[in-house]
Amino acid sequence: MVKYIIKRILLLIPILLGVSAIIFILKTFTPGDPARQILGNNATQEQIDAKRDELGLNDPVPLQYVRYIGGVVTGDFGDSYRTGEPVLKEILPRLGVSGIITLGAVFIGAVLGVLLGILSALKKYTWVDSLVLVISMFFQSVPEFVVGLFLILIFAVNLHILPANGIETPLGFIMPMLCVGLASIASYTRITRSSMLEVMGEDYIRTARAKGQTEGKIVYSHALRNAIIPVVQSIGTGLANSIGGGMVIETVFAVPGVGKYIVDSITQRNYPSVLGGALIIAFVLTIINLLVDIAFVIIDPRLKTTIIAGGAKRKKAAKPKAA
Amino acid sequence: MKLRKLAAILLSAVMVVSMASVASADIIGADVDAPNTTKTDETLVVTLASEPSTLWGAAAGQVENEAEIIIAATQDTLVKSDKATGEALPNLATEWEWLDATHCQFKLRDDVVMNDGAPLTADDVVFTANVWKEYSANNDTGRYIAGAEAVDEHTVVIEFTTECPDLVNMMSWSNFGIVNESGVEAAGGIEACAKNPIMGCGRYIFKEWVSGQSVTLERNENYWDLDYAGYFKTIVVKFTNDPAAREMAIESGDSQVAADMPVIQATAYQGSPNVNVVIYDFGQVTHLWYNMTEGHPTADQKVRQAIEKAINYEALAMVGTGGSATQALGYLSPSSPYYHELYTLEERALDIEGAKALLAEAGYENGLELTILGLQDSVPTYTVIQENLRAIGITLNINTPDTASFVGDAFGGNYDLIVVGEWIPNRNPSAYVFVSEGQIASGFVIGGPKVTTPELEALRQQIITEPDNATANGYMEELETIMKNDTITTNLYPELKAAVIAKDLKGFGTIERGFMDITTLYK
Amino acid sequence: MAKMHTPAMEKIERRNARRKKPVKSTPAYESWKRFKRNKTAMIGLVVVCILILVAILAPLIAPYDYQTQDYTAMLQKPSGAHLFGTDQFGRDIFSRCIYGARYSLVIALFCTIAALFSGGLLGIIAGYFGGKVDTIIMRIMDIFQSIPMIMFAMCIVAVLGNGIPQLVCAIMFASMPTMARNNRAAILRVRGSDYIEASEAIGVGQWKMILKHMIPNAAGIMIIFFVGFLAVSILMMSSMSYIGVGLAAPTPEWGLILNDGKAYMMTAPFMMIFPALMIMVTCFAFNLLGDGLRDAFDPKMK
Amino acid sequence: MSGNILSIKDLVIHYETQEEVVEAVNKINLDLNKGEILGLVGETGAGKTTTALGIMGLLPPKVGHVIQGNIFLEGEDLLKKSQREMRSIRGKKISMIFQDPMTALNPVKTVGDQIAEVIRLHERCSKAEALKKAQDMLAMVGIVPERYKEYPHQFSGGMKQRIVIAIALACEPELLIADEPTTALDVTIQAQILDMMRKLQKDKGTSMILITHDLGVVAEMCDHCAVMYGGEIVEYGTVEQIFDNPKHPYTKALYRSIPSLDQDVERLHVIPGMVSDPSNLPTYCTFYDRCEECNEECGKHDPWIVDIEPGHWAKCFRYTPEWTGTPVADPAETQGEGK
Repeated sequence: MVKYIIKRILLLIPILLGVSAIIFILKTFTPGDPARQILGNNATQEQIDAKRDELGLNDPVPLQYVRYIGGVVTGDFGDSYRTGEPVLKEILPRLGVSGIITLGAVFIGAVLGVLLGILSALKKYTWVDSLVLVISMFFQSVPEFVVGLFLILIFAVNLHILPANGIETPLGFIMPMLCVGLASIASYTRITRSSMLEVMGEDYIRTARAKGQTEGKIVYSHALRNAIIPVVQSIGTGLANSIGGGMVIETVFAVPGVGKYIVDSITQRNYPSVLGGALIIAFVLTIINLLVDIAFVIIDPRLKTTIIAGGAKRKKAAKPKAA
Repeated sequence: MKLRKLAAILLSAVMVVSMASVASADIIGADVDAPNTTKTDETLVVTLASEPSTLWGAAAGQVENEAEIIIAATQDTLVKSDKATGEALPNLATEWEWLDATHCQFKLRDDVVMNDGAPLTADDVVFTANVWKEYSANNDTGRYIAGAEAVDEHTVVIEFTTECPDLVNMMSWSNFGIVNESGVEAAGGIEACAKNPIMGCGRYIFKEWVSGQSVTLERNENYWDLDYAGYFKTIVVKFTNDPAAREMAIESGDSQVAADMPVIQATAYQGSPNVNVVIYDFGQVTHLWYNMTEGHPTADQKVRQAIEKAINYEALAMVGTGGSATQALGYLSPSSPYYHELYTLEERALDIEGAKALLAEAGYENGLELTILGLQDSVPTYTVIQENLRAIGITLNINTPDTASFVGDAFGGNYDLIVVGEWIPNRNPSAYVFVSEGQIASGFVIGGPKVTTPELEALRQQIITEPDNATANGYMEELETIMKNDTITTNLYPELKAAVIAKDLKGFGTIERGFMDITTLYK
Repeated sequence: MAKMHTPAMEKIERRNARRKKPVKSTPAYESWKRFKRNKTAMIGLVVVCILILVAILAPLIAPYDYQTQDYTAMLQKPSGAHLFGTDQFGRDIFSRCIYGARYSLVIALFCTIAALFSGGLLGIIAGYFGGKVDTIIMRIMDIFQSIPMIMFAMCIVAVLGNGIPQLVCAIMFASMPTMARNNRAAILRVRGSDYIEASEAIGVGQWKMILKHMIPNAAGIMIIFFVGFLAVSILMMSSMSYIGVGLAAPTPEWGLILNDGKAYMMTAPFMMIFPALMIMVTCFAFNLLGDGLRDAFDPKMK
Repeated sequence: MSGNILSIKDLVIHYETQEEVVEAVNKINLDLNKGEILGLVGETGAGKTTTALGIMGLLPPKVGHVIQGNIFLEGEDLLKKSQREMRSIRGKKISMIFQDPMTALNPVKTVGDQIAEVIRLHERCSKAEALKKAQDMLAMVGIVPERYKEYPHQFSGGMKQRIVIAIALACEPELLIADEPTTALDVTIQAQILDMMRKLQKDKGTSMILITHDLGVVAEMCDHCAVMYGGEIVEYGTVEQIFDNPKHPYTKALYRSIPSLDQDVERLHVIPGMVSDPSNLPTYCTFYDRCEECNEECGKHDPWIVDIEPGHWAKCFRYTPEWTGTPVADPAETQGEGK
């Protein structure tokens, strides 16, 4: 198992190199001079040139890239042009905020999605099925910020039960989670529905029925455990997409998340923060994908024996079988 | 049919909720209520548009709106400025006099105590002046400061780089807040003050800045001006980019003030019963500038005149100010002491045929393509101009990049048209910056014609250095008339600022450049 | 002719009597029959056809031109003259939404085609060749996935300015990882089947294999992603206008109209509700259509 | 009724879908004595599995309908029972083994859990006891008990079938229905499984219905044998009667198509024509089109059951007294020139 994890972690290195390389390339094409952004609009040309030298912006791009990667390896992501704080110190709390919202949203989306998926699979081609489809599709068909603004309108402005924006009180997390979660219900429902339909047709379900097992237990203990595997995969991608992509929601609800931090940094041409943010997201993504694969292995024993046990298990199984 | 019926019900429910809150509310201008007298333990929450990178602009050579609003509450300036006449009023300095063309002597109050307990002395002013000179050399804060020296405990002479009687008024700007050396050391030195500006002797003391979330200020109990009473014990400044979200925070009671709202959007919120909308003029007019460097069609005066004839000024003012003001007939705002009415309504009447004829004369019979540069919030006004020019055959491309590219393009003159306002509260050295030879040469002028004439430059110098206001006023009228005759710029409409405040809040005041004063609000 | 007559049999006999042409059963017809039975999918199909018609006939349907501003009729509520009311420039929102159909659908189509060819193609190649090629392509996709979509959009808009090609390009880069992953899964599902091994056995060339055998069979699943992505790209466009990297001002694209309306949400909600409604109906229709196609085409769904 | 555990009276089962109605089982009558093994033989599509599913009450919902008839298990009619009662019978009184062992077990649950599940369903006992009993069942079917913690994919096809049998026999049911248990296995494993099933059957005295299309298996295992064709039982009798003295033309044709080792024949004998379409069955004798010994009578109406000898009957006019009979050609020579 450890060997497998190490292999996956090593895979992280090419990804991080790739991400930083691409951003460096994009950086050279984007107009707007970071030095001017730091010094403000009325800095003189000499000051700007001095600043560019100080930041090493005039060096050839490959040299800057190598110096940056050298820093990253030692954990020094450089300082943000805008505030001078170390980039890590600014990103980590924001990563926490984005993480909480993403986890909450995926939880809402997955739980509701799976339940609705099972319901519509069991009641295939009935009005329940199409009603579930319509409801789950509704939130996926409306732009995120429209849902966000209407949620604020309803819960904060008219009902005064949730704060309109900001996360001083933990209540502030509820609406962003709801917004992102509701949008993802449709995909989880659809995936659960089709994989449930597939699993319910399998032979071992018929064997379970032949045992006299109740329909409810068959659905939850037999069918769901098999049907959940593709759902876990899409949960992984769901987590991955919303960690970095929460820009719109974080703007509407004024939440200091990673997505907004990176986009603000792009507007301010604050490249160390942009690079730091993207690398952190890449790192988190790889960890999420790894966790999803591990979850696979725990849920699906067929993988466990091939991946984790590797040598050990195979030796034992080869023992001569009883007649 | 079930599906469609379901969608229809859901949406009508939502519409009913938002329509219910439509009712009219009148416009309240700024600085109209009586000053506050009671002190309470309440907290005021103000939401601004974006988070500044530093809170002490003077030491970072930056001039960020949000930072100025906050620092104005925590630091006090030598003089205050009378909003109506633009005259300097005593504040930390009781009186002042010009010793010669560039030296001005200030007499300080002796009863002022800084936040760290030390009394205010002339040395503090000298220390602060040196900070301005050294750290803000390239913006208006430090550019005109040559030095300062203490004559005695409470008298200081400040030396300026240029001769300009109105420079004293400039001392009222929030960037000129006075601090003391011991206070700065206590805060951790000049660099650390950007994040922790506890020094100064303002009406409120800086408490804490949680990055990405809020800045907290607390009332300065031993503030020297006894007839000022801060109603709120604590002020929390939060940052929310989306104006709609800022406004809703007030309706839901999470915050009391949504500052710098786009005017168009603020007028829309007038309909809501549980908020008040404050829309006010701060003495700035929005101008349409033509890039007159050669290679741009707008270098030809006929093209500029054609554009001037095609614009529907009333409609533009309606859209630009959300219907709160009409078109501007002069370079400055009517509220300014140096206001001159240059245009008559007939001159500004819509003349499509005339415009087309001028274009034909200029050799653009079959149309012309121009680009107009601006930020995201100027899109509505640009759409009106675009439509007006379409009527005479000019296709106007609207280019609204993000801030960094905008600044690059604006400095580099990468545009044919640009709409920029100029704030001239008094005859300070950076008046009429767009036609100032020095500024254009420095290349750091956002917009403007990018060329000027020696005649305009000479007039500018006379305006700045002329001690007598009346004569200077004549020179200003002369300069503005030249700009009108050569169609160097077209005045559009008075730029307004707007804020949305809670229903029960009064005392909405402003500091320089129309930024709000968060210390004068009360219930 | 049956051993015993039951009511169910009579029902079927009556139906067969009414059926005029003989019952043919090609796989496509089979899927169409299953698709027809799915009511929601039919609704989706009908709405999509209406939208396409509206987009084509926009100049005829729209009462006003989408650009002309009428300063006497600013911010008017929905009325007889202006079905959806007017925006802050006095332009008729109903006409803008009608013209908007043209922009939104066309751009969505271009984005999807671009995404299909970029991400989709990579996915197919990764799926078919497997092994090292697969891991390399998938790792590149991971890299693209961790760079937020908005960053692509901003860089491209910053370099090339606001315009349709830039928007399509941005959405293409942003959607490449998901598109690749979906298509790879579709190919892998087809890859394992016997007829592929059979055709490999008789020595069919690799490219011919992909074009002739794999894509037609995986076409069913790819159509589902194609239609699904149409909805996603429309939503992406409106998010990008929200951030300010969407299209330039006068274009009547729904996302842009929606954003202009956001400012007037409290007092003139109709400015925001109708474009949001148009986006919702379109995405709804595409999603329902996609879902109906999935049930119809997915072999396992018999 | 005394000795027999199961008796089916005039059972008719149809599969009703949008497009067609399939008459899977048409009026079959069967009796099974306690402790005996009944072989159910017939080509695919003869209705064998449908009958079994009918007994178990596992017909696909909304599609499979029992039109008429009743199934008496120890005197009680299963068709009248509620879902809850049927659940208590399934796995306890009757249990079933399916054809393909590769997919019959849940891949994500351990083998021990899947056996213990049926025990805990029908007998009040704790999880530990159930697992203990599951290990005994594994030993009984010849698998090392310690492997109860492993997963189905770690067993071979034959081993999996043993586990399925363990599950079926865990609660010592009275009746075991085996639907082609060994078809998916290769011959050597098939013999092992059949021996084990017979040994278990003898020890426990469970009566069994063995569904197969392999006459060799029937000869080896069964006491009685029923030949099914087109949803009907065309011949029933003891294995000796059916093998020594087959009467119904279809049964005779079946024997002829068994390749015999001592005769070298260029072409194997094949029953001409195709199995009739179950959604369009004739009103007359279903085998009429392929029968070589029929006359016009057979083409007019459906034959009834004729007793040939005690305990042995066939559904064919040939053995009715009125049979005017066409010349009885020796089936061996008339090679394929049928009606």
